[in-house]
Amino acid sequence: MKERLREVLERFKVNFSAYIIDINEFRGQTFVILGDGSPIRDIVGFLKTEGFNHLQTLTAVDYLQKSGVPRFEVVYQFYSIDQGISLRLRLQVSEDKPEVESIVDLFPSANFFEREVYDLFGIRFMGHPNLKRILLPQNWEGHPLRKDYPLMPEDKPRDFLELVELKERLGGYGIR
Amino acid sequence: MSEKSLTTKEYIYTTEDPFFSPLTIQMGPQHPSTHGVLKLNLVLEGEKIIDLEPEIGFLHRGLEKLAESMNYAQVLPLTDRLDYISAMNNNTGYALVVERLLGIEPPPRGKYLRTMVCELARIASHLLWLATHALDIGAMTVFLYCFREREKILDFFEMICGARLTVSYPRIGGVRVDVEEKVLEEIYNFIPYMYEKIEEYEGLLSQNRIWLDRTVGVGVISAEEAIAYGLTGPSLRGSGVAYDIRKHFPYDAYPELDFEVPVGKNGDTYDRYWCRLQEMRQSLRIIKQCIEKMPDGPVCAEVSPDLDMQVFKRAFRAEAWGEKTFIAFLNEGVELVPKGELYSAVEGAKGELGFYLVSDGSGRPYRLHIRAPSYVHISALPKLSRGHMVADLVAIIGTLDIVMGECDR
Amino acid sequence: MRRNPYYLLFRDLLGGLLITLKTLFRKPVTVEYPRERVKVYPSFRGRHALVRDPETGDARCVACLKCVQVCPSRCIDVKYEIDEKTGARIMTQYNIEALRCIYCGYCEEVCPVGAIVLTEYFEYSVRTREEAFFDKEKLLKNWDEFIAKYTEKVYTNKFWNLKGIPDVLKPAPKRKQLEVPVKRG
Amino acid sequence: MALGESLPLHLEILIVLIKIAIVLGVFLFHAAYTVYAERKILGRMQARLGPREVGPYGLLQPIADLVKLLFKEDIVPAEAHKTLFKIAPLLVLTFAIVNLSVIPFHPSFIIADVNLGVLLILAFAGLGTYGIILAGYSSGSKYSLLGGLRSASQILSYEIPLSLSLAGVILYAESFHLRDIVEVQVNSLFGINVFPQILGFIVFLICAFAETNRAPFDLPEAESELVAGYITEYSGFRMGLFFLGEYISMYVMALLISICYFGGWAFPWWLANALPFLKAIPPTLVLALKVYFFIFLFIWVRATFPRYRFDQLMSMSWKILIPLSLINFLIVALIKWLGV
Repeated sequence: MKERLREVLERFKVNFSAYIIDINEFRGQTFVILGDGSPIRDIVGFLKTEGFNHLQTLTAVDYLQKSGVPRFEVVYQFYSIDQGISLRLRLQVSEDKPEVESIVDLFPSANFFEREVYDLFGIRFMGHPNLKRILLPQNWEGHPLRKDYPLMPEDKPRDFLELVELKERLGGYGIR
Repeated sequence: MSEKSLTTKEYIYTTEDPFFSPLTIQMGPQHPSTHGVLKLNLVLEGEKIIDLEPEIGFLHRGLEKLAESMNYAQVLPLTDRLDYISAMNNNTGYALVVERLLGIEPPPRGKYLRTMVCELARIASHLLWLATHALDIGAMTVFLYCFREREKILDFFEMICGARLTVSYPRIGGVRVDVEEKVLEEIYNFIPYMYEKIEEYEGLLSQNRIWLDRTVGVGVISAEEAIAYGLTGPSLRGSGVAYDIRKHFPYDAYPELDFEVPVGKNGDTYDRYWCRLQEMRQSLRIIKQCIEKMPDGPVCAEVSPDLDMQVFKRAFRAEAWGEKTFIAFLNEGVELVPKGELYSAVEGAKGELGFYLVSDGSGRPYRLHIRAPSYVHISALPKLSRGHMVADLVAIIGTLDIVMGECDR
Repeated sequence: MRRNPYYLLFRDLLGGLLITLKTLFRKPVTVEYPRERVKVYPSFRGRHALVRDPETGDARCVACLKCVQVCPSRCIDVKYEIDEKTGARIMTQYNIEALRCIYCGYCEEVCPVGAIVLTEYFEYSVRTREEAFFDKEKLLKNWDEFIAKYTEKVYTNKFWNLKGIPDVLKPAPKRKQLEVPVKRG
Repeated sequence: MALGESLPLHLEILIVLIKIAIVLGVFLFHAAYTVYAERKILGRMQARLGPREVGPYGLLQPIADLVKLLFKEDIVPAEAHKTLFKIAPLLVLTFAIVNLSVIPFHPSFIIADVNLGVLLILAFAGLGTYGIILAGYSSGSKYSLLGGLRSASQILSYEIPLSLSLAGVILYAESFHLRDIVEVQVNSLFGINVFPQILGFIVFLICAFAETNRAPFDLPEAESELVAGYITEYSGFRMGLFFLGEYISMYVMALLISICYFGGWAFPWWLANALPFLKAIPPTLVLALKVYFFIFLFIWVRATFPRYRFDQLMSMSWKILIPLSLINFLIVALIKWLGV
């Protein structure tokens, strides 16, 4: 299993050496960090031909304020059901141009994942057939999973005691 | 048919018939058989589905964002609310990802208990699936029979941890409290009873010609396509792919237990039904082995983090963004817990339930992404149901076994 | 299936009919709720209560604020004063918004002295939101109401005495058996 | 009929009115309590209790239901075609009730003693569909519309095997009158029609389920697919009328099965000869017991089976039931030709 993964990574390095920033391991999980602007569609296509047939998940992380790296990272977790090896791609995406190539045509299961990332992070997936908000209403403003999204709403949330007070005050005017 | 789901207005149907116009129906979010608040925009020709577009998010509670402001132990009750039908699996999945991050190994008794309750939850979930699936197809008696048995399992949960649905029983590094021998004995006695009841459901459905007519050849998906569309769990195994996290990424006590992964052939609704029923039997087998092999000892690792574990407050940068805006950003340099990121999955009742966790060392998840099987399964719904009838759509929604709490998170 | 000769004999359908007919003569499993009660198992996580100490007659809370800290839904609010003589904390307010509570039981698990508890009392529907807002007096009253129907001599809770959990993980007072004698009168 | 000939017209009308009142009263009562029985039996078959709260054993439940239905708000959707929307439930109920007029409940108790009884029932059953189609069309809801369409095609397909299977019975009795059908069959070689015409009986039974929109053919109101089909938009008493219509047509079908295939109020000659005391049982009671059994069967089947799909139902009708009923007709013709 390990050998097979090493083989794939060797070939990976040969083909896409220009884009690879780091290949590392944490708790036995191998990941590849790819630089901003990598041809992710080609890379995923390559992985697919290598037998990674199951896209376990696709998501993004916002590394706001982390020094020296682009702000976003789109994460692809692949698994090969036949060979039993998994590989994670971490594609860096800059804040100025949050655009990534879509992989829906290679992995149809990425459809909703990409929409979710678009919805919650504002990263656009170029070539996605139906890129619109999925979990939030279409008219929502902002992208909540970004770290600079306001944690407090414009109106201060009222806790219960304040609500009771308000109700009593309004009750004095005959408003229920 | 292109991958793009067409909305009503964009829809142009090319047909010879000049009088033809498609019928559009918005099915849900309060339709009796959309299993929660799923909404489907259907484009029909008569009763035949030409296209459909799922609309989700009605139950979105921002769990992933919420988790970022809690410590690792506090997030666990949130995961109850994912797939609330089998909350044990979610809790275990979350506990596992944190354990793997922190490098904790639960003691054997904790592992076995967790495996046992997970399998009980799987049976409970499959019972609810069978109940609603059968009700969708019109067999209303199975619905109540399944609830009869599910009630017993929920009773066990109540005995074990004091709650029936949102259990929060596993904890990081084991389980929260030990189970009395008396309760284990009761669960052990429940196993033959449950075998008998599964026979009863099969007697009502498996051979029934109406059930066969309604399920065989409906919602067929080949093995390759099923993998490509991200189906996991019994929905994938119905297509003949023996992909089971319990075998591929063994966790807890599963490597020490003997069980099979039932696999279907045709990838239709009937095979998925058959797989789930067999899986219930396998689950019973696992529970039996768990109770028989249950070791003694503590149920929780000594290095398990406390519920009120220490956390570092994240820095706030208020001035630049106005008074009301808080920014939580990465803590560089502090390390209460290991830094890193990992993906770990468990075999939830619905499929692969994955947690992608990024730790910045502060004691709170920097990012917690939940790979919910229902979410992916719904994205495969248009593919599965095009060309079928409305009645089949109901069967297909049932066979995918979706829970909106998990899908919308 | 269709080639099976039994297909013409409707054996599949008759088998199904037989199962439902058998059930017709079995005992139904319904529990007629207001008249019959389901058994509530010990340590069920139900209505909140502050344990009234049988000696002092007051709550046992020492205002350590651990419950406030762990509550995932942040529904607990505790206010305290410092006793000028001894320097000890004295709890003055203890508020729980029961409508926000998710009944995870973390508060009773983390409480070092067993002051807060989720009782086995589950029937407490209310008509107004105010009634579901439990302050200290109400929480103590909840305890009295619960204990009035409690039949055992001492009350103890699974989450006070965590069986099978290593002692390292427990706060010091909880390492020995924690229980409250039930006083009737 | 012996009654009418010697009586003046107004008396005759009075007698007919009294008969109608009796039949209506009995059947409305039965329909109400069939709902109760259905809920109770379904409940027990599903390991639960069924209604229990109103009255002893929940016996007053139908009355409570009636009161509830009467006092509920009568909603007419803004999108609905108002007139048709209001007429539709009446149509369903009327054409269900009219069927009862030609059914003999006793050798000498029949409201309208017409010779073409069976034909009339078939005609009215077809007309009753209009109520459902109109309800689906006029509700202004797409679910209702689909329900109405399903009903239309369903009834269309099932009228034919229903009539064809009845044709065998009619041919055997050489009469369209239900009384003649009973009298001929109990004195025939087999005693009851179900033995020579087992195929016809099965076809008729299946069609009866389909005609009355009962499970497993309750597609027009399939609640998991079409919410409630054509009754989605109805509330209060209008919805109650639909249910009343459904239950009365269930009774009509049960009556037809018992009369056409099981000898109605009489026992087959071999049974009556073997057990002479059976003759002492009042004929109406005998008929009632047979009818109750079939009503129980309706409920029993509903508790057990899943629902067919719309197109499967149609193909079953055209590909299986119609050929079977034709074969049945041929068998009857053969028997007739042989003269047994």
